[in-house]
Amino acid sequence: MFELSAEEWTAVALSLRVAAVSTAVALPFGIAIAWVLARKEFPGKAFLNAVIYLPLVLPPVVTGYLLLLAFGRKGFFGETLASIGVVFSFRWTGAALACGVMAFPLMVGAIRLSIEAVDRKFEDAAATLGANRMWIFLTVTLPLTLPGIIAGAVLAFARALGEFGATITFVSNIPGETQTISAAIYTLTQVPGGDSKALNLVIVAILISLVALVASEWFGRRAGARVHGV
Amino acid sequence: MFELSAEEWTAVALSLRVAAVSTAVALPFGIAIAWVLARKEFPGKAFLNAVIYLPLVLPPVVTGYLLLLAFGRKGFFGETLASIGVVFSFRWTGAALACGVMAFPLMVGAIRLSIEAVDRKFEDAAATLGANRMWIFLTVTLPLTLPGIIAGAVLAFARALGEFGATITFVSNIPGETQTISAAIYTLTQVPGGDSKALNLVIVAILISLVALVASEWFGRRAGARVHGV
Amino acid sequence: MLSVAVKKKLGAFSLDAKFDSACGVTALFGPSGSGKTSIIGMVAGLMKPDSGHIAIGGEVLFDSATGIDEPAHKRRVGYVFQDGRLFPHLSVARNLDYGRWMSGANRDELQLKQITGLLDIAHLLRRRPGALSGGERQRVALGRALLMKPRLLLLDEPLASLDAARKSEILPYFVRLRDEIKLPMIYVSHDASEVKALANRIVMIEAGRVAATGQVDLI
Amino acid sequence: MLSVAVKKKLGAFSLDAKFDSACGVTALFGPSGSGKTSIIGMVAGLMKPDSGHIAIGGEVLFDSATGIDEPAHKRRVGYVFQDGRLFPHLSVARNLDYGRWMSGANRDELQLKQITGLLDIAHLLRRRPGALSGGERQRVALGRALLMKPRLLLLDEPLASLDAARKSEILPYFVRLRDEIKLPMIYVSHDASEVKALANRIVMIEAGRVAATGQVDLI
Amino acid sequence: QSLAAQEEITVFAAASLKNALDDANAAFTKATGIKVTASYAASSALAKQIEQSAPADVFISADLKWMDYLDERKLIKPDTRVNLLGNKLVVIAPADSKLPNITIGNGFDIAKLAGDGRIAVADTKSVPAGLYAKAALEKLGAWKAAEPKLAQAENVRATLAFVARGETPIGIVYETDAKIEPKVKTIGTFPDGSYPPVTYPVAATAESKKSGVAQYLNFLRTPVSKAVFEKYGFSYLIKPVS
Ligand SMILES: Nc1ncnc2c1ncn2[C@@H]1O[C@H](COP(=O)(O)OP(=O)(O)OP(=O)(O)O)[C@@H](O)[C@H]1O
Ligand SMILES: Nc1ncnc2c1ncn2[C@@H]1O[C@H](COP(=O)(O)OP(=O)(O)OP(=O)(O)O)[C@@H](O)[C@H]1O
Ligand SMILES: [Mg+2]
Ligand SMILES: [Mg+2]
Repeated sequence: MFELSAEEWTAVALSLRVAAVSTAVALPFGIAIAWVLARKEFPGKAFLNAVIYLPLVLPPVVTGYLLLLAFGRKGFFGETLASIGVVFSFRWTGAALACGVMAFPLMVGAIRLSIEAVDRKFEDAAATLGANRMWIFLTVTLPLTLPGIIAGAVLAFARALGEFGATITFVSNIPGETQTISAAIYTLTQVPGGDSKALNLVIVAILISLVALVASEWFGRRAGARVHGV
Repeated sequence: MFELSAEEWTAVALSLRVAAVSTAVALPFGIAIAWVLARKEFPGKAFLNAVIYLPLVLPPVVTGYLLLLAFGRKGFFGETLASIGVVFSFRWTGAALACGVMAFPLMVGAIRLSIEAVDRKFEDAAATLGANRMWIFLTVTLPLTLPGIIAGAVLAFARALGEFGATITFVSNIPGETQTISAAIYTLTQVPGGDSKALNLVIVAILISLVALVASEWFGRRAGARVHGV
Repeated sequence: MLSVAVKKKLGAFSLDAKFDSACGVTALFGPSGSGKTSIIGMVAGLMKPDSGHIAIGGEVLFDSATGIDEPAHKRRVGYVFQDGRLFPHLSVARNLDYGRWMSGANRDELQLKQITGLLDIAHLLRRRPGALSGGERQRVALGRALLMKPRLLLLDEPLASLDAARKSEILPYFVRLRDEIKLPMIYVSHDASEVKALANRIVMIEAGRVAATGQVDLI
Repeated sequence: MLSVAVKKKLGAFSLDAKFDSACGVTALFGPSGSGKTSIIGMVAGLMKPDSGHIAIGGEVLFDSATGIDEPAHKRRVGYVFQDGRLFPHLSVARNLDYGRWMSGANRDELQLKQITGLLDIAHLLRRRPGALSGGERQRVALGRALLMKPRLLLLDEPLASLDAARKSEILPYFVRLRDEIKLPMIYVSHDASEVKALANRIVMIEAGRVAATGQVDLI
Repeated sequence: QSLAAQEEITVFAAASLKNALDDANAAFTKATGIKVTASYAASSALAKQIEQSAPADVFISADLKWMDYLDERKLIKPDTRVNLLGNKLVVIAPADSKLPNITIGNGFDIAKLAGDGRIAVADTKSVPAGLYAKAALEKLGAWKAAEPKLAQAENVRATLAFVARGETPIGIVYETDAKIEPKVKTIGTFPDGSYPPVTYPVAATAESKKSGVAQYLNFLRTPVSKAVFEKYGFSYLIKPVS
């Protein structure tokens, strides 16, 4: 029979919040970077690209440690941000940051793909109709990129649910603050006989992702149809 | 100064092999699944989708454990496959399997996006010119999907380089057999004073991904141009 | 002998057209939005009628009653689309050769020379379609359809964006196809003079219905 | 007063055209592939000449010597593309309204009624462009350009795929625009009769060069 | 010997043993010519892999329970099992910390010591170091106050990192890790008996048939290995036999 402890429920709730927030916050940056990578040529583009892919290439633990170095209390960014009241260490915000960073390459990859698929001739048409670059982007490029944005968001959301290596290394595993589903599951798998309990949480994680996927399919289909003009 | 032990070089070589093989082997499946998801409606589509996303949603350790249960020597598939001479457990092939599974959702996501961007009217034109469904796919859909295939392959390759949670849980961390760069890095971070050595490996990983990215950029640009007819 | 009888609902638009004609060129003539492209699409097998019957020279391509529905790639009808539809990833040469490639027949250099000459596209062979001019694109599309050696040719405003000079070169070629090879065609055009020059039979389409059928003098 | 002098290399094709005309309708007349669309593209600001000078009514839009290059969105030229280019993600209504939206002006219901009536597209307003017929697409594109209240209208074969009846409704409207609002236009067409009916001045383009300029009697 | 020379044995060992065991293995290979391959990972993963008949000859766990887990399932040779190594729990602070050295005893108020900061500690549910720390704090009656202030990490190294980076004012780790990290200092040691002795048990796996294994296990009990392990700060729990 299926049952979750209070602590596990908090982990579930936290995971949802972390995944949602990290995806939402990362999205604008993801779109901006994807646009730059898709449309601009500049020295150091390969480097920027590599930096974005880093969290994918390195073991999560390392990413987490690097985040600790950069955004920890004593970290370079950490200190500056703390001075303006933005604190990550041992806060759920830190978990969101970690998830966002880990998911970023997936998001950018998908969105970039869609931007590159956009036919420039529509942007030209918009220009002749008096739209400046910013409006062209908002009224033409962005809507035509929607399928990629949705796909990128789903990938990021799912990744955020599964992320734990970087999170636990960066902001530990504090129940109610930074302990996500994945961290909870991991912990359970580390004790003999914890597997059955872990299974419950695994099921919850699957259900959440199922909902997210069904929703994205629905939006994705509509966005795709619009792109093809029907 | 920069130096790697013989064992670390083996890890690097192994990682390259594992990443390359897992990506190459996963690609055809990825394309097939992406096509089905992009073009077909059928009961249980949401379910298939969820299964594919699972490795993204679950902590790698869990995926690795499930692989161990399924493809281990005593695992259901493991035994059947072993009987036809395909052995995964504690072989580099197992590492490749783990990486492939972990990277699969990224690959499918990217390719599906490109397939959905293909304008069906070209496929119609091909049909009137005598191409059956298979030829349409090979001569029209596939080439027009190339940008997504390239992007998907890069994401998968990078992910394979960084994968370790599932791998180490599934096929352990045996030098020369299953110890990839990431596993080696992880191990080094687990002991006092290992960090500097770990850094060397991190640099190697970054260099490898840099090469992969530059190559993909090049191919990607050409593929993208073709899609737009120039 | 070509016979078409199709019913189809497209959103608010409903198509219900029935006509047949002895071989030769059948012109579909009618205002914009009357259903010409839709009809052609059904003959090509790209659009499935809700019900109806389509046959060329005795062979049934579609019949809702008996459930026959020959797939598009088996119909061997050459289709010149109103919007070109050249394969963007293939060179002009490969576009032209595509039908031949799919049929597995071997190259007919002679015909290729002749057609590329007629359409004046020989100098474009190595180009990709992307940067072709409107008329160039249309001429390549025309060449692609002619080179597949179709048994029926569907022409949807094939000369719309060509200059008079070129029209006057290409039209006679259509006439030759009609008379010498006896290649049946369905020809959509808004240009009365073209239609007069080419059509044996004229089918007037209006709002999805056949308003009238008859000889050239109909217009 | 419109003056154009542009040089541009496009692959193997080289364009070098110079002409100017008092206000009214300037027709670009010439064979397919001669460079008409390219010229228009440069006037619209979508293609940058390698060198040259473009000005309307005294205002310089482009001048390589002084480095002036007014961006396309500031030129307020209405462009009817040879290939429609309706925004696929927007309804026909939003397509028509796009120029007005960008200019921030407020709706001119009257003009909208008039234009949609003239082009007979009122019944399409709620549709998306995807499934429009060729001619419908072209008419909506035309409406979109007219509704942006341009100071110069670039028409690239705007009536190519329209039936005679519609042409005969729309042409007079162009004449009115020319004579009443004094809206200058550059008009590309292969149809001599259209050009005769509309153009004050004719510019013959051949292989990227201006072969001749003159009055209507030129053709 | 010559036969053994071809032989190669595989050791599955807890990740925290890596550098000590690498040295010991090197010494063993030098002495006997038998090559040793070591796979380092979390004890839990290794145990589950052995359960799935991984090609391991020797298992060295970071705690007793995963060894027991295999024992119960008859996956190790009970007669070969020994509790080889031990370790001490210490309280650490950043090297530049103002905190005074302390003597830990009953009523030890670690929560107060942490001030408004947190207490870095390995996961108290799953990681051995964390389990021991929890036991100790409970014994000393400090657990209730400490629990809400804990920052639990995936492993001891991550715990150490929290303190070294000044994320937390104090942390609880093994002496072995505290010794080598220059960015932290030990400010107190938990008294023996305040927690069950930290033990790294060793055993040959049930499926292992290699003759070299016996040699290897014996070697681990020699003064040579004792020296190696003590060099890295482990306490050696058995009397070496030469
Ligand atoms: N999917 C659809 N939904 C709604 N209406 C549609 C759909 N497809 C086509 N139509 C309508 O059907 C009518 C016929 O379209 P069709 O393309 O056959 O016209 P046509 O005769 O080729 O016109 P033209 O000469 O302009 O090309 C048009 O009014 C079009 O808007
Ligand atoms: N990027 C390019 N590379 C090479 N050639 C090009 C490029 N762009 C245009 N051209 C060539 O320039 C010529 C002029 O093109 P343009 O579209 O201006 O012709 P046009 O006068 O509009 O012809 P049409 O009446 O067929 O539309 C064409 O031959 C075209 O192939
Ligand atoms: Mg049509
Ligand atoms: Mg043109």
